[in-house]
Amino acid sequence: MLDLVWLVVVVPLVSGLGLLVWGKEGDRVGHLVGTVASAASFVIGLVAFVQLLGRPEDDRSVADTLFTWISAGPFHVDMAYRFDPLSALFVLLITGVGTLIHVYSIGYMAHDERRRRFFAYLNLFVAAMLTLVLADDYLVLFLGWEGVGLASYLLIGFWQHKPSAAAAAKKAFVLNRVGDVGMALAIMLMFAQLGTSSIQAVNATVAGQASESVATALGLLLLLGACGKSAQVPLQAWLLDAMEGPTPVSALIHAATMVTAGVYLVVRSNGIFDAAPVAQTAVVVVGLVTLLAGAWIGCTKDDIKKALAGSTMSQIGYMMLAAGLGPAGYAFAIFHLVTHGFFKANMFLGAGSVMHGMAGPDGEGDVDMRHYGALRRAMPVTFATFGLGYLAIIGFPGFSGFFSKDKIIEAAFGESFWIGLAALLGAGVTAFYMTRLMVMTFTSPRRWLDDVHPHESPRVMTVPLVVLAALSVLGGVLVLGGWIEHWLQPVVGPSVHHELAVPAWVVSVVVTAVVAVGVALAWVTYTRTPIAQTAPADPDVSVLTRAGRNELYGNAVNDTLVVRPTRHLTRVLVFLDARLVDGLVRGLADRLGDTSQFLRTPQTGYVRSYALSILVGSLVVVLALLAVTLA
Amino acid sequence: MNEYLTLSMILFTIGAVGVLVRRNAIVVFMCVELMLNATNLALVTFSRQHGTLDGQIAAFFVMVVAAAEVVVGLAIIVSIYSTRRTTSVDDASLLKL
Amino acid sequence: MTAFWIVAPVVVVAALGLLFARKAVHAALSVAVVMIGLAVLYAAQGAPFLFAVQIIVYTGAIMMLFLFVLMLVGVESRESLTETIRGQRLAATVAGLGFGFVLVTAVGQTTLGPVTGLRSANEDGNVYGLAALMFGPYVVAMQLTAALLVTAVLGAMVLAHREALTPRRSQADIARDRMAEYATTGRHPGNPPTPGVFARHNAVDTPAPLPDGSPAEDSVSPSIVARGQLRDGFDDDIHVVSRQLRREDDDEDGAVGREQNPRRGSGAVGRDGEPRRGSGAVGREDNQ
Amino acid sequence: MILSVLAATPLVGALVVTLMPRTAAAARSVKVVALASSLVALALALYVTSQFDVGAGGYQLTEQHEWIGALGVHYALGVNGIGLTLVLLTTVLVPIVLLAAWEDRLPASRSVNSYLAWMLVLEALAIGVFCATDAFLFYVLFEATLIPIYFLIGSYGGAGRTYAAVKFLIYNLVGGLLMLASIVGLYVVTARAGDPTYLLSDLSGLDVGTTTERLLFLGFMAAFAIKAPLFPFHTWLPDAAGTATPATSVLMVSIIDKVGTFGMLRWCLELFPGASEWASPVVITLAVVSILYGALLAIGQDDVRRLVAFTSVSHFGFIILGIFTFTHTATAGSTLYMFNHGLSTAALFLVTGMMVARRGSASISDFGGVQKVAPVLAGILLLAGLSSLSLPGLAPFVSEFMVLAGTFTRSVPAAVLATLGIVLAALYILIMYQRTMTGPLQPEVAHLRDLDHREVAALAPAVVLIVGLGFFPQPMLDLVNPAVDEVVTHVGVGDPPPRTPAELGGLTGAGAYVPEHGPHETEGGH
Repeated sequence: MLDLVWLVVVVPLVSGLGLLVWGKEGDRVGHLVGTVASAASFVIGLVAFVQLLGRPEDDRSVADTLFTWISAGPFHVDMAYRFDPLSALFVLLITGVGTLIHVYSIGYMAHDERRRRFFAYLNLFVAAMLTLVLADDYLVLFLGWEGVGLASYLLIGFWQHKPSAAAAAKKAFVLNRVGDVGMALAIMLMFAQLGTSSIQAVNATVAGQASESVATALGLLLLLGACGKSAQVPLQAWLLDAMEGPTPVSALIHAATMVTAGVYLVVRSNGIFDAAPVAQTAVVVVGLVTLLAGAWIGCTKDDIKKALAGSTMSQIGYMMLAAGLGPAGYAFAIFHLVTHGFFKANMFLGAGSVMHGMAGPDGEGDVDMRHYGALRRAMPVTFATFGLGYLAIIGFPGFSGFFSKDKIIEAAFGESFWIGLAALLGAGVTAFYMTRLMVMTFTSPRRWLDDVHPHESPRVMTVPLVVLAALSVLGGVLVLGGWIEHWLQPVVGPSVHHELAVPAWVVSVVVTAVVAVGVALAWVTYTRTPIAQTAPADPDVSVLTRAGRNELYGNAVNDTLVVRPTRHLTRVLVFLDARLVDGLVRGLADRLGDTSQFLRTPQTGYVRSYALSILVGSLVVVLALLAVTLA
Repeated sequence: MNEYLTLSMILFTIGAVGVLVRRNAIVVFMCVELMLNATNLALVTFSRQHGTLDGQIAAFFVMVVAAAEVVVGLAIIVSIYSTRRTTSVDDASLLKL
Repeated sequence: MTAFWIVAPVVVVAALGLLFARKAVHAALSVAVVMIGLAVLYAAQGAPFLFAVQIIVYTGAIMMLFLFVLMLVGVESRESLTETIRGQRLAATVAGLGFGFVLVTAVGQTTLGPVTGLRSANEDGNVYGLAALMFGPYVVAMQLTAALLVTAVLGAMVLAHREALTPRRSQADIARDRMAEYATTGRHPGNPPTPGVFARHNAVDTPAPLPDGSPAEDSVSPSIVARGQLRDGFDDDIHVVSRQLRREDDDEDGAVGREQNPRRGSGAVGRDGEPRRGSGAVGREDNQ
Repeated sequence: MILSVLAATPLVGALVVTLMPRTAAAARSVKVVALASSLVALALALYVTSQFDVGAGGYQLTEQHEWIGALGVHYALGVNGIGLTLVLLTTVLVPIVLLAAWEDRLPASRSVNSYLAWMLVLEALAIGVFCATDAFLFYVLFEATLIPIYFLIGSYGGAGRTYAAVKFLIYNLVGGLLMLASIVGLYVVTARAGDPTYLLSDLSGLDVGTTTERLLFLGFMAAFAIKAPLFPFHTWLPDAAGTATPATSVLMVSIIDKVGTFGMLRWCLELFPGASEWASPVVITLAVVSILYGALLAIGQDDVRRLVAFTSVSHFGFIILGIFTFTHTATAGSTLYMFNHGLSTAALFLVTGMMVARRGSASISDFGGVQKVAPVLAGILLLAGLSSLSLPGLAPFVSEFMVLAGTFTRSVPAAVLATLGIVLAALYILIMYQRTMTGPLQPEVAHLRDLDHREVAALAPAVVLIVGLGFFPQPMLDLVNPAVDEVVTHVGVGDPPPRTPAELGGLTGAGAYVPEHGPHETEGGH
């Protein structure tokens, strides 16, 4: 099966394309085909994973070239894939969570007339994401990278009739493109400096011989790409808008898989980052800033999906931070990525279930948490699974999040006290906003709108929730005995442990304490005073809340610095093109016309004038002849 | 010899000036005829000067061509007159645009 | 040379007439004079055939064509003397004088060799010489001019041709229209009577008498009536005719019928054959 | 001989179409005949490709007859990989265009016969231009292509077509006249050196003085820069494309404008390598400006056809950039880009044309929510748009990336600025898509028909090629590589070797590049 790993990409790809061109007849079974394709991919991935597991440690990497993609002169790119421990984990995550979300979507999208198309896009996404993680060449990775961007664009804008959805989709794509510029430039730099874009060769060479400046440049450019895809500051603005997409999309793409691609990229390019301390520092800074910014936003949003999206930003910030810590953090970054994939997908799907249950008479899901409350009883399964995800994300001891976050904070302290402190603070805030979310949604008194009748979602939606909840709880087993560090060692090298001033368990205790404080604070804040059905107006809330609601003014900054100048520039250029560039052309033509008009004045139309000029002309000729002869 | 040629030149000039100053298309045409005749005179004169008849032949051809020209020209004048009720060449000035 | 000095001034003066004559007919006449003068000069220079051709073609054909067109267009049309194009006359005069001066000077300054003369060329006669050239070296050119002439004729036909804008009216149409007009306006559908037919005078200014002897005024051109040139003394004629008739038949009918018949009675003239015979004889008599 | 036959086939088709009756009843058979002749041309082009020895390189299938002996002018045809690529593009696109133009509404009193005949004439001329190996013949055909386009725009376009047609004609004629001056100059130069000749093979080895070479180069370059079009000589294109029928726009932008970039590659670089290198800083600057300027202006357009025209300005910037960096990667990329841009722009022009024909307006603001009523139309528009913004997996990406990567090795600033173009590309396509296809359904477009089978059939080949060549561009690259290698070697600048070559031994997949023509100097040989 290891030789056929490429099938995990091809199966959903073929299914996706087939579903797209399949006519109306496909509507009846389209969703099933899509789900089966994703499940088949998962099975192939699982079998391959098991086979890989069975191999000796130093042989856990299968690489092959399918065909030569591009070859011209010195430029050579193979359509090559590599199935190694890192990509194997990702394949399982993507196809596993992906399949669950496919199943969930069968129920969630049951009443959408374009469900077949939705599943086609989901399949395409899975294929692109798998291409991304299996690629053995940066350009092939870029292919998947943009492929997931496209799928994300299509899925965010799936409900195209909503202008907000279409705008959000465009925004996501464009901001991703900004990151892609970095990616593309990085690959060009690889070609110029190293003559290849093969991931293995590049990392090996950069780690070995290339100058540090090259490594730094590559690192920073890749980081730019990662920022775009993973919604890290300063390219974070698209993620919250992306919640316009159907909730399964938010769960799969904007929580579990695609947005973590940036982390994958950094970890995959460990050779480059290890050789570029500056770039690593940049990664840490970006991670930290995003961690706190995301948490801040998460605290203020009343839209359940946006609150979760803020949380996603924040958690990816953790991963970035870990990835930026170098060998000390790579494995934990991936570990947190996996556990986050479980519990965040779980919670997003739970949120979708809530929205589904809270749908008003018009069928539109309600996302405002201020209209929720007391859903514990109305939607028990959702509450239970969501609660497990909640415990996982805040890092309740024993749950998966506890292990993964703990490890990262520990590594951060190992790097620097201040970084650790910031990460610790983030954990506290995470506990605060997640508790707030839980309280507002499930436990506080009901604040439902009229005509809303909350009900539990159908089985097809709750089963994936249960599975994901179980994974959220149990995900922590991966770290037992340092398994994940060991497993990833062939890819990211041996894990480095910094000696801390205090024993590791002290850190764990402190983290748990901080989390407890956050939970308590939120509990006190949101249970003591009743929650209003409408949010307090902006002037009535603190500056911090206002900033959080406005997503830390990221859109305003983009607007002021980029969008508006570009718009003005465009207008000016359109004007100049018509007046100056084309004006010169037309002006030249006009001057020629004027000259002709002037030269035309002797043309009176009177035949006698013409005759006169003929006579004068012949007189001149005769005189000239005379002059010539006589001279 | 020179006097014949001089006469020819004078007639030619008179014809040319006539074309320029007269406005009646028919008169203009006559002036053109005058110019042609002036050249004919010159041709006949040169024929005698050189002692060959080629000049006279040329004059003969000029006459034929002039006849053809007159036929067509007068037809044009008549058709212009029938549409515009005028024979003034100045009234037919649409050529400018 | 004498011929030249006699003819040349005439020709020049006639040519100048072309410039200054205000009436186109006068201009045409002066051109004719120039043509004839030139013909004489041709003859004087040993070109008798051209002399003939010049007179026949130019004076006879081309100038006649000009006159025809002049008549067609209107002999009366005079040219306004004010110049419409600013400076045209002055410029034309200056340019013309300059041109003439240059040409005349150039010719005057030129020294031509001894005149060869056409004696040898015209040995077999001028026409023979011309024919030998015309049907010899110049035969192609001659054919071409023939083609040119035919083309010119065709061109003139095309130019003179006018598209029929309305369907052609047949005789039946015309008759129907006339009857319709008669029904509405009462205008007589037949031809107006011709003047002078039954009168003692057959001149255009004499109205035709109706069978009752009264004059039919619409038999005369209205312009004559308007100018007051209608010939009177009609009654005298009646008397004379009556007398003659009485002498032959002793019949007084004419005077009675004149009062009985309406003036515009139709067919009155044709019904009675007698007066026609008489009037014809009388008219002829009267004319002589 | 086969090339002459290939070029003559559409011409014969045009003749037949012209002679057919101009009645409405015969219109269908007229179209069938036109389509059939273009398909025969396509078949012949494929046959030519099969006869072409891909590995051998050089000019093949050549034919040569003396034409004007006194001037050394020959009727000489031949193709190398680059020319063959464009011949293929031409012959592939014309049937697509004819099928898409099946129901074009022509202005009253214009017959479909002459419309199709002009298109076929244009195809024939284009094939001739791409095959000509004689500078004089090339010039004559180059100028002759103006005639069909002039009539196609001026007789069959929309409002303002006369202005656009005249502007197109005069603008391009000016360029052509400058080129004529250089053609005359070539005669003088070759006549002085011996026998006058215009054959590419004789000219490419010509040694002329630096100044002369530069002047001659400028004459050629002016014509090509206007044709391509390169900023600031682009203003005729939006006007022309904004009024022409979509079919005309495709023929003009996808095929005939390629003559500009093709001419740079074949005539400027091969005849005047020194001057090309001398001019490259300016040309590269203008190309980069074109990329960004075209993209920004595309964002600012409301007329969807003008938008597509400006995207082409941007894309031509990429192509020219690739040509004038003289690296193998970029030049091969540019050649491939010509092909890919032809496909992608054709799809974009045709699908927007179908949109415009349905709505009766080309203004973006007159659309909205069309996706709901015409999903297939929207899907193909999106795919064409995505190919225009060079999404990986679609054909233009490969070529665009090769251009950028090849440029990066020679000029980092140019590459970085050009790469910014990909963000702008995303903007202009997605804004257009967002405003026309998404959002609430506008009442004016509520009854828009979706694409019918004929339209889908017309667009399908382009779509399949765009996707297929995105993943498997190698057959095309194999075709162009030997030719590109010759050009690059001729100019003599070449690819700078990587500073720190990666050690590829033992690693799977990546193949090491071994230069076949000896080491290229980092600095040019001139």
